[in-house]
Amino acid sequence: MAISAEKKKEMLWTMILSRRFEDELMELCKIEGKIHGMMILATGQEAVGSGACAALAPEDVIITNHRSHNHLLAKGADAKALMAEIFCKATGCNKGKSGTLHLAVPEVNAPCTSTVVGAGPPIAAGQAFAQQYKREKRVTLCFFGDGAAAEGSVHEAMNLAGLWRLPLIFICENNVYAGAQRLEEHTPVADLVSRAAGYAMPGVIVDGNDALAVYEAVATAKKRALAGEGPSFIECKTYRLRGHGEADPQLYQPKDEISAWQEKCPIPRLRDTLVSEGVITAADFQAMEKQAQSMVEEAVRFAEDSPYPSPEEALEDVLV
Amino acid sequence: MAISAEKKKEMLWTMILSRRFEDELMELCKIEGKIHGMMILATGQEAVGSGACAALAPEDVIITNHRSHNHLLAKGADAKALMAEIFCKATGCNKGKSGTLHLAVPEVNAPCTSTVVGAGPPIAAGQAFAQQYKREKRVTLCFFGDGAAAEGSVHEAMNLAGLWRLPLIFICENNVYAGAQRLEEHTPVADLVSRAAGYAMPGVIVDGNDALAVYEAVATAKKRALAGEGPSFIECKTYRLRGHGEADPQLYQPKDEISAWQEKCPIPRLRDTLVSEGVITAADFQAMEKQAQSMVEEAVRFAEDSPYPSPEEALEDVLV
Amino acid sequence: MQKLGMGQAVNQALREEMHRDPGVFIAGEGVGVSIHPGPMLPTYGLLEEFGPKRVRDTPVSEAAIAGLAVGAAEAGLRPVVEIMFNPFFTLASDMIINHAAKLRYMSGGKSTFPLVVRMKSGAGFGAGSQHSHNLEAWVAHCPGLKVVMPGTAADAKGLLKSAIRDDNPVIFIEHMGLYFAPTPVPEEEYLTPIGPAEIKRPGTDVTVVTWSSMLGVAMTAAERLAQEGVQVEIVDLRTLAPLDKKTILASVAKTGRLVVLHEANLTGGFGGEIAAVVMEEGFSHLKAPLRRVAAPDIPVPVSPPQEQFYVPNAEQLITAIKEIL
Amino acid sequence: MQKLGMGQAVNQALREEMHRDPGVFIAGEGVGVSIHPGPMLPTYGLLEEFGPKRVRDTPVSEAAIAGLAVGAAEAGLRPVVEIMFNPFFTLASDMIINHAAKLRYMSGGKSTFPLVVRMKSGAGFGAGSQHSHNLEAWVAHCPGLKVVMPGTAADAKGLLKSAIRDDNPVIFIEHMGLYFAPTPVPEEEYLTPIGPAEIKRPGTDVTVVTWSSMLGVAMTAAERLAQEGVQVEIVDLRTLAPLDKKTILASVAKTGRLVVLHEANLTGGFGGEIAAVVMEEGFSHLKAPLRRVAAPDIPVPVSPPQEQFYVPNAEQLITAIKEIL
Ligand SMILES: Cc1ncc(C[n+]2csc(CCOP(=O)(O)OP(=O)(O)O)c2C)c(N)n1
Ligand SMILES: Cc1ncc(C[n+]2csc(CCOP(=O)(O)OP(=O)(O)O)c2C)c(N)n1
Ligand SMILES: [Mg+2]
Ligand SMILES: [Mg+2]
Repeated sequence: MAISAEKKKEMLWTMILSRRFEDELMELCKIEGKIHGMMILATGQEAVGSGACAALAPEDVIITNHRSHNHLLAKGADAKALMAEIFCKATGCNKGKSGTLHLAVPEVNAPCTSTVVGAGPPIAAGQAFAQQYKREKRVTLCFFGDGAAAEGSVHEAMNLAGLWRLPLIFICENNVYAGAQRLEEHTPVADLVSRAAGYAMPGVIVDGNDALAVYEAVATAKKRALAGEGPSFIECKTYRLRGHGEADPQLYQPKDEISAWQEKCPIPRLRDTLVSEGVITAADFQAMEKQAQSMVEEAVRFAEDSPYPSPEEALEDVLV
Repeated sequence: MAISAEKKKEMLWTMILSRRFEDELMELCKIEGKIHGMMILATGQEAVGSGACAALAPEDVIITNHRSHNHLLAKGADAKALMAEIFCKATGCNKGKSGTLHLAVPEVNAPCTSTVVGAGPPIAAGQAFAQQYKREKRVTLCFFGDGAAAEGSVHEAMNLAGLWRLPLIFICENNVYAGAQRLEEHTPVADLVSRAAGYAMPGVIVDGNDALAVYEAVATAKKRALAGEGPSFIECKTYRLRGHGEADPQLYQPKDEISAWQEKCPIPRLRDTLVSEGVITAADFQAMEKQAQSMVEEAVRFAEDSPYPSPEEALEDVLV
Repeated sequence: MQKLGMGQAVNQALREEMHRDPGVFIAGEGVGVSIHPGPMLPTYGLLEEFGPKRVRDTPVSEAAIAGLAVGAAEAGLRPVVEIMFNPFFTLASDMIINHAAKLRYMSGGKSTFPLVVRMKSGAGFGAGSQHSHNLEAWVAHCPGLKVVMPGTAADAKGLLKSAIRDDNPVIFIEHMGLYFAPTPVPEEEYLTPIGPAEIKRPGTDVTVVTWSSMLGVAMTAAERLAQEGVQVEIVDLRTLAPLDKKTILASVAKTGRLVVLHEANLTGGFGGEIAAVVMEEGFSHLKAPLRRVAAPDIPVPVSPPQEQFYVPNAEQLITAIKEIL
Repeated sequence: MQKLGMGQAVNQALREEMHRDPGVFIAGEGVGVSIHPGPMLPTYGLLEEFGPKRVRDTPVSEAAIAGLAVGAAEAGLRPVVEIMFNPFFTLASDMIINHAAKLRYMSGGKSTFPLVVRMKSGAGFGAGSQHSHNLEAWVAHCPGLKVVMPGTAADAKGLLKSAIRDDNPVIFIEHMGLYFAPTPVPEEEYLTPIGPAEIKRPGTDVTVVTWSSMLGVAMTAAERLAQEGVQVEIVDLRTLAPLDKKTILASVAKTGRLVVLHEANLTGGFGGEIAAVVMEEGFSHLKAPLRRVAAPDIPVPVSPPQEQFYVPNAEQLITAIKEIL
């Protein structure tokens, strides 16, 4: 599959941006009282969200989970509105009502985030159902983790999607851990894609640190979905370089495992490929990093300067 | 696998008994006010429960579902106590508190029946866990339907059982229908056993109208479980000859499909095999039918003669 | 006026709304092809009329059914999904409680979830506590949901039509005991608003607040007591959330006496909420202690004499009323 | 006396009971190896002490975790399973409500289900409404369950030990806000019985009925009011089911005034049950209207000023009390 230079640059850009965005969040978390709640980051996994979203059109829908920042930035969410929301400010994309964990960005067709592990797939099935019902030419893509694969809801959704041939792409982001439990401590299979056959859908394993490979798999799955052939299951093998959340000391992650995966970091990897292909120069990369830096700085400034919502506004937005 | 003549006769006997028992229930349902609640029968599927339970020891545990009579009789439950319970009488095995749908017969290691579709497997996992924990030499077998396979709980239980190598046998009784929905209307796969690989357990398809085949599959699975190798998945292909419940006019079941499966009825089939093998004579079979007839008559008499529990006793048995 | 069972009334509401709005679809286990193809039942004939695109039989997967509703509603459709029996709500409850009810809030008001979850409830069918367990108190305790429990066929029709047009998630609980008793339903189109309770019988001596099938029990008791000169005022809530405090309080202000009647288990039932509201805002009007008439705190038993014992009846209500007169 | 946070008290209870009875095991997501390996947390160090046979990290499968408990309990073990946060109870609720609570009844008393489900609850952590949502009213409405919500570390320890020894399913809800504030816990072994409420502060002017972390709010308010000469009696329920009506009624008989304080949403909260019980059985003692102080009817918001607004506080309680004095 020929991927355009533009798409390749887009992937690299959203990876750089989300890395910078999240590195900044990690720093901010160290400052007492800056950021409220648990901070869950996708450091090292950016190729999944960036590769997948690059293969989607703006009108395609994503449903994401607790580890959402990269997915949302890759889908085109505004960094300022996200940052302000993560700061729980009134100018956040959800008026401070979601915080970092439940970001809803319907304007880029990322209508909701659930932190209930495994809850995304049934909702994604509903979105894909609506697309099919309205005969739209768009698809839904759902991110979920290796841990989530153990939730019954995921299977119910896979069965429904397979049965009704919904235009739905299941992306299992297998980052080796579900909380502190390693894959082999929460499931007896090495490859979660082994579940796909049980729902009559194709399943592929891709190197989740290779954005181009993720892109290709998603593009293939999307074509299939649009052709009315139904859902696909893509297992992206990747690794959570940081702890589950910012406060996790990662005691259970072997140090050499972490460093081995650091070597496989998806950002330098795509950079090197694009440089060697002549798609970008080393200077272009530096410029992208700089741009990300300034965007994130601006976002933080915006967030910090914004007011909190008033306490009483908490009473709003419950019912229409 | 050599199956003893005794075991073969046991299977035939429990099939004859449960057919007679349930045929009688169907007749009783036609009499206004005799029997309370929905009557769910396993007519045509008896080879599954009878074959499976014959391969178990008394100390092995079964967890059954709404279509339980055959499973329980095959496990050795007392016909009188069951019948009285189905009549909701005080002498029933659960004092009239379960009725036909929730029969609990711990004395034969059939400790509970759930009519919540898909609820059996997680409970069975708990039973198997206890067996493993206590290092007992026994196993748990869980019956569930093709429809139940779509419930998330079933998958959670399969994952847990596979992960912990629990001594658990999953028997999926695929009788082509879940309520009024045919298999192809509730799942995209023809064989539910295709799910087993996703939980690292062996899966086999057996002719669910062949008691001997069911027996062999369960015996193999039990050996595996006792060897500490974990769970197995057995899909028994069979057919629901009657409607879902006694009031279902079966409008959605093609007439010729029903009659084709009537031809494959498991009882004459096993009878013919055993007669041709010289294990029984035609006269033995008639004697067994007669014995079943008198046992069921006695059970009905016992049930009819028994009193209802008092209203106030409804207040008992909530807490210990 | 036509006389319909509540199942037929629900059926008319579904049919009318599906004709009106192509975005309305129904989904659930056996909502199309059913093991009980009876014309008294809510989804009878809809598959034939609207086809399998809009009448979707689903696998036995309550979480997926509810998730389907949540996702499709956000995407602009108007799902009306069925959870077969109230106790199976447990299996759908994460999708309803943590998602349908909360995702709008967490989006800061950006998203809407116009969905209806229909559930059958009620004891009396010998089906036991895994099929019969009234859990309206669960949903009425959850901000972000509306909860409707009609006591008549006419209310069921008008309220379901309103529920389908409502932009919020609505839990719509039907009592199976009302499916088979035809009562008058207007022929012309009408909507019954979600929210207002209705005084189903005016009276001066005691207020009975009730909902769903217990309305009939209350009416029977009221008629009998009328013969003894006691005038019972019956407030049929119809909607538990939002709760029509005004009508309840006005009635108690008039009668000074309150009895709450519901089929759900006594302890922790929604009757407590009614009691609290009156004790907070109508205390000065109260002339006598509260009485609650509800099921005992046991699972629904199966045996006929015990199941009958479980369901609150007119005698119990009459006794309770007399205790506080 | 030792001073422990509630997490440590729970930890001691688990440790002691696991030593006492080899049939006790714990299971849940991260109960062994945890992303938060802190000594203030309930299951800290148990894996090291008891090994992986008895301290079972599970997949992320709440229904299976609860089903494991149901099956293993019937088979004679004493499972203590953890559902990480109260809102995830939804996912386990079928196993608990339709099985743990009902299977004994439906067996006619033949089977027992001696299991404990531990859950963390409480707002205040910026985690949002999918992690913070107090649903004790759900379980307290379900016959066949006991429901425990301690407000102090000492009660948590003694009640959890009783829960583990109880032959019934017990829902044990811990408030995370109490994990980190050390309070006195007796050194010697003790059991706190499930059932009895405790008067945590005697008083004569008004009764405050509360539970879990709101006990601290009530104590603060009572101290402040004492300075103004108002003597608040605080009834700490500790156990919601079975409910200790006697202690509540005796207190109201003395004070004539009732305020109920809980963190869960106001409408449909368990406060209604308290109100109803008092209105039924203590009406003649009541001198003033009820007040309930509870969270507003909204999902738990995330933004700090809004989350703070959500959680009931001493000022609100003081205002409520003064309104009815
Ligand atoms: C239903 C539910 N159970 C438990 C949790 C707590 N929890 C949050 S993230 C997580 C692990 C999820 O692992 P995985 O799906 O692999 O995603 P990852 O964190 O690795 O991205 C758990 C158990 C939750 N949020 N929801
Ligand atoms: C959770 C739940 N959902 C729905 C039902 C209603 N119901 C009872 S049996 C049944 C069909 C089950 O089909 P299957 O598992 O194939 O078993 P079979 O009836 O064919 O033996 C359904 C949907 C139920 N009892 N429980
Ligand atoms: Mg993971
Ligand atoms: Mg079936």
